[in-house]
Amino acid sequence: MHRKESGKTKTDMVDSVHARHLLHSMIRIRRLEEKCAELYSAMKIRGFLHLYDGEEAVAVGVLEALTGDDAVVATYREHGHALIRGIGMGAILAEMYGKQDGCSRGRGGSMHLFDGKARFYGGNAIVGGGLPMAVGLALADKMQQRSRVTCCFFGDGAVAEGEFHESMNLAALWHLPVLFVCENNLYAMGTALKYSQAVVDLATKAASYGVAAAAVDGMDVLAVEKAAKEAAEVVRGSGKPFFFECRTYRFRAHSMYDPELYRSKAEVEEWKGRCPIATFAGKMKDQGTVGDGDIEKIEQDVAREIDEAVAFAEASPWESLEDLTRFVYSERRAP
Amino acid sequence: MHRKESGKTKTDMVDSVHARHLLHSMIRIRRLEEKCAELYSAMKIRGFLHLYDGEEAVAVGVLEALTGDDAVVATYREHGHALIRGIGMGAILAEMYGKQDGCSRGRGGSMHLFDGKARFYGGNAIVGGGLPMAVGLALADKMQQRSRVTCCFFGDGAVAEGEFHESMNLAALWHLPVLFVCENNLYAMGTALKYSQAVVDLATKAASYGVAAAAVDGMDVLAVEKAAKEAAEVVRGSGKPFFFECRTYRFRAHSMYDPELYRSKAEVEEWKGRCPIATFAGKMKDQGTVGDGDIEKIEQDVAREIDEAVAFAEASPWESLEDLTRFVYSERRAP
Amino acid sequence: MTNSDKGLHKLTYREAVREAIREAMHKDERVFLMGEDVGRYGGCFAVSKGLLEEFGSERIRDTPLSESGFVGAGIGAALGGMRPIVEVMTVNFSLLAADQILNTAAVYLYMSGGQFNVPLVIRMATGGGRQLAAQHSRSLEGWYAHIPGIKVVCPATLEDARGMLWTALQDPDPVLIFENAGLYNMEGTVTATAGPVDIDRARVCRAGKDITIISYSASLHKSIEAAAILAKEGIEAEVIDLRSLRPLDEQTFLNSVAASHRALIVDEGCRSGSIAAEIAARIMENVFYELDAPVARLCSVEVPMPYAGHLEQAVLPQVDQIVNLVRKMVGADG
Amino acid sequence: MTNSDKGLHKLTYREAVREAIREAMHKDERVFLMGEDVGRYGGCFAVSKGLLEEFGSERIRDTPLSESGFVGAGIGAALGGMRPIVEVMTVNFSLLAADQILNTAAVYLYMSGGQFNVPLVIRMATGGGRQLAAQHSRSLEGWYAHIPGIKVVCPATLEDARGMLWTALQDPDPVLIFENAGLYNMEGTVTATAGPVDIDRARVCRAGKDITIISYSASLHKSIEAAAILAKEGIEAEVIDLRSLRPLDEQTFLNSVAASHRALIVDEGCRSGSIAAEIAARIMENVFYELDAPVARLCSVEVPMPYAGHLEQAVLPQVDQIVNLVRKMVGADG
Ligand SMILES: Cc1ncc(C[n+]2csc(CCOP(=O)(O)OP(=O)(O)O)c2C)c(N)n1
Ligand SMILES: Cc1ncc(C[n+]2csc(CCOP(=O)(O)OP(=O)(O)O)c2C)c(N)n1
Ligand SMILES: [Mg+2]
Ligand SMILES: [Mg+2]
Repeated sequence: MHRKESGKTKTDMVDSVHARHLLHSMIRIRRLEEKCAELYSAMKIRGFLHLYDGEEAVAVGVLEALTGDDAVVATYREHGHALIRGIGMGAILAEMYGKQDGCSRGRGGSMHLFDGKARFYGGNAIVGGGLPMAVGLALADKMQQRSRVTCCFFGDGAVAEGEFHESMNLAALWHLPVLFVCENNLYAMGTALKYSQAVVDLATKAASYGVAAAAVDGMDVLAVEKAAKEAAEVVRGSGKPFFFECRTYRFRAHSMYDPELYRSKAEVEEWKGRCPIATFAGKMKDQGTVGDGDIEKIEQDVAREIDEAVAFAEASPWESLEDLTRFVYSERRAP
Repeated sequence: MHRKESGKTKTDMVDSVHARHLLHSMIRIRRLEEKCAELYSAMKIRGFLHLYDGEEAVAVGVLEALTGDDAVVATYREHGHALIRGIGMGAILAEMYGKQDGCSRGRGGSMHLFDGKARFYGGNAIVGGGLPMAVGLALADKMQQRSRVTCCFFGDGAVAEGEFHESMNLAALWHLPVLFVCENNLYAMGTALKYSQAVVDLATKAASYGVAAAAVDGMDVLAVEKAAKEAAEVVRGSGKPFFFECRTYRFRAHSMYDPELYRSKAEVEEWKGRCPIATFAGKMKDQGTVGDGDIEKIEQDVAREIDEAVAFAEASPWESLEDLTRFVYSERRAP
Repeated sequence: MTNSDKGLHKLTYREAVREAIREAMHKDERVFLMGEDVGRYGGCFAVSKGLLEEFGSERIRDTPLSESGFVGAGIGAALGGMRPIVEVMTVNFSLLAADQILNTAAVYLYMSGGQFNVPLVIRMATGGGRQLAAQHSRSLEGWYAHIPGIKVVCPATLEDARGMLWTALQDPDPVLIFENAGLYNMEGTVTATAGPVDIDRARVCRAGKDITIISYSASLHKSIEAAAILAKEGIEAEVIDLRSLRPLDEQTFLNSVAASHRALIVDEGCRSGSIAAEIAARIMENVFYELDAPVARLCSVEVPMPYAGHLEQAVLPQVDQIVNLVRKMVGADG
Repeated sequence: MTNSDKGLHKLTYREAVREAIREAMHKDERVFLMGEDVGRYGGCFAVSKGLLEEFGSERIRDTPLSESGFVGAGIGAALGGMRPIVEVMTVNFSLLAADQILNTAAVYLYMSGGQFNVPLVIRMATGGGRQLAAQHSRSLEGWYAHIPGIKVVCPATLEDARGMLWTALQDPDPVLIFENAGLYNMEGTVTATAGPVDIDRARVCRAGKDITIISYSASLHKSIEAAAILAKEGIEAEVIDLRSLRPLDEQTFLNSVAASHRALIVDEGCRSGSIAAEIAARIMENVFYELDAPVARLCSVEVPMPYAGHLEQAVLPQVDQIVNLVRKMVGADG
């Protein structure tokens, strides 16, 4: 099935099964986000909603580099990460509905998806707030002699927070296996990177902590995957942190309230031209690795998955008011 | 008077008046600190007391680079800075006594010396806490088109705080005239630099903010003065920040409570051999720039100054209890 | 842009805050606004929309995500002779700057023996009710009011949204202004001459002899609504808007309670250790013998704020709860 | 090092905390201590002196000055299966970690719908009285007690200093332990078997029928001293040690006040919005009709802490003030 063309670089040599898998993953995210936007308009989803369109190659590529034992810490723009990490779409949508079958039992919403079994530590909506946690998860692994990676996603905006600095230093100083993944989409809300960083080449930040670093085109899923696997190997092999910058772009507004005054339509269109899904699909089709039929099937599967997820969310019951104060504290004593 | 010897480097070419001035300044600090230690044992001074012995060349050298218009932000180890900046020794000691004539009216103590006229903004005892303030003072200068420098002292320990990172970035991003002076005495309380920083060459931190930097032997007052003047010129000329690391050592314990378990006597002795006062005095004597008589006179002057300061502090009244709540808020409304 | 030369002036709370900022910027060139996304984005809640175009990026200053850094820079700028308005997007994020607020801004004047006052205004959005969950829904204005050295004000009305800013800027000491985000869309009118207001005094919004309802910010409006319902039943509630939580103008509510003999405090903060507790304690300390019933508190249920709408509404004080509580209290021995 | 096989055991509060840490480290290898200068320096207040030698630098972990970073790392380590004891040198510096404590530790279990509990213990020194001035003398335990999702305990006695740590470590949720630095040198005895204590219940330290004095931490000892003086005058004060400020065991003090009909709360926190206000409010809400006099509070004067000794002592509650207040209250209509 998989045709190897001469002259292709190594990253391009991907077999059809894997290509379809990557495409499927990215399309699942994209369609889910589209559905979320729709459900937001329908007022089924409320609160803040931060969509990931355009950045799919980052979550998909990076998460390919992890095993089930590894931990993931993400931000409020985490639907994609949660989904690819294995949280069911139904549980994700039910969460955004605020329903009992939501992956956070309706208490978290879009910004706070969690899953213990997937070692998915949220869904953190304080910018930079997840970084120290990732350091601690890695510290626990180190102290318990477990060889696991903690992968921490954060935005370009988070780099300005003091917690970025403290976390990088701690992870480097203590030799902790953290894969720091900076999703550099060039904006923190409406603040372009150049207005938030004196030095905009973020990967260079790692040097002052003695941390290995790499930057990658975050619109190219194969490039992300390859570099992430290398980075994860460094972390796994050395037990030390790695700073991994993915250069990407969000196609949509920051959240549903954002009138996007801070960037031009032309800029957005230009980046949309680099859509990670379309680009990858196009390339794979050119190579003959996937066909139109494959893509059609993926779309159908995803459409069905989404329909089922919506139905699941719709059908899920509301948490009883009697349980309002449940989980403020744990129900049992002995840890 | 001032003999220029051939073969001397430029920093060694200092005239006698200036040499005596520097020596006088450093000796004033040293003798004041010794008196403080004595008064602490006599329980005239209470609370925390952080002495500066061994680091005199830093405050003296750096403050030579400032004008009266510039601002100074310092830490809790700031007696020397306050003194050299022009706060009277009497007002400083009275402050440590907790008396009304203290430079902070007895409300601050050793860690919180202040003086409006000297533009001496404390006396800040939250490690790293003064850095954002320095950024703001410089911002005010910039916005009001004043060409002044804000000089901010902080320790090696402060570099690990998030506020260091945020402040460096803000100053660099906004082009603010801050002279960041890192007093690297190799320890933060009992934590050696290597246990607090993944990369111990602190001056390299500046690169990730695009900030100019220099490191200097902080035990050599002439070297500090020269480099500080150059640094201050860069700040003044460019309106941009500068990171200036002074490598020094504190001869005494961190505070009066510290049993110094974390470093060897031998290490301390070795550094004491590099005493900035003895070294400089020796060199100046060798060169014939100052004589034994000069030094004797300085010591006498300083001894008298200290006696007068102690007498002043002793004689100063206690703040009345009726004024306990004064200065929680300002007494007037219109700013 | 404004119609300030005409008599009454219709606008939203958001616009009232914006006009206050504009006016202050025009009146005093030392004033500037700094915070995350105040400029190019147009303000997280659109409060500062248009101001960048009017005043430029030096005075409408977008900051990086560095709460401690830019709040501290605000302190420094205030010390350096400017009159900064620092916007912390929401009170939740102010926790990253808690050290600067408490350990520097609040203590600088005192520690320096009266030498260095900090004329800094910090504005923050506060409050729950918009399904933003635990990390975005705190009401911490009462909590901050515990700290000596700062002032804490809570504009509930358009007049106050319009007027408190200038008063705060005239204050030589740090003032925290809490704007409940749920109020930004509230519409109303202010007089064209709306100007500085006294922020030291509470205000009796509605007179009544049967009970005193003490509130502020968003819950003030629920209290007023409840009072209207109660009035139809013949229960006359006096409603007080605290306006400032620090200093707390106790005289106004003590006088009222001394006359009505009953008090209910409505507060969106979590109950334990709330400003409502402080008010209850002061009432007891000062007019205990005037009380016909124990002072009651209606506060938020003590949970991290849940996302689901029905759960969130169950956390926050509601009009019907106020009505029921008052009915019970007044009925008790009235 | 210890004589724990003998019956009674003489030691200081500092040693009691140290023994608690040692024991926990021996009993459970997931336990480790992390904080500034806990290791090589020997602990800022010498609490952890000797532990580095005994347990090594992995488990007695010196941290850089990065409060937010290492408190957050404590949260992560707890989530990762460890049982960290994070030492924040003093409560003043905890403000740098306020975001991690409030916005992560306190809400994680709830936000995750019960999935992720955070078994983290944070120890901090608190309190004034040692002439350390405004940035080093805060008493914020009552302030933290406002926050749902965390527990706040204040060991006042050697038993509690010895016992509360293990109980806190057994708790699946974040527990903040506040050690008043003025108590570290306090000497006393504990039984060799001193072990975990119940941290959910207040304790009646001294029985008395005329008034209830409610206190905790350092001011408990002042209250007990005052009660002894009052006893000589025939006034029998019941003294209650709250021990835990969140959850607050109200039943113990409500029962006492219902019997004594008078209450005084002694608290080193600043008065406005203090835990003392909360207690006063609860007393009113629950046993109003049992009260013979308004509940009184003796708190710290609301100033940033001054350095000068005489000023500082004037800020803090004092024994003679307690005595005088009680005399007045009991005399009032007793
Ligand atoms: C500490 C903090 N400050 C401010 C905010 C409000 N806020 C939410 S997202 C955001 C921008 C973050 O940008 P970035 O880190 O680049 O992530 P992106 O949204 O681009 O994925 C801001 C300012 C917040 N949530 N937390
Ligand atoms: C935020 C904060 N954390 C902890 C402390 C306690 N503390 C006071 S000084 C100090 C060490 C600071 O070291 P460094 O910055 O190198 O300055 P040095 O004392 O060596 O001059 C520490 C940990 C503090 N004052 N502030
Ligand atoms: Mg971004
Ligand atoms: Mg140092």
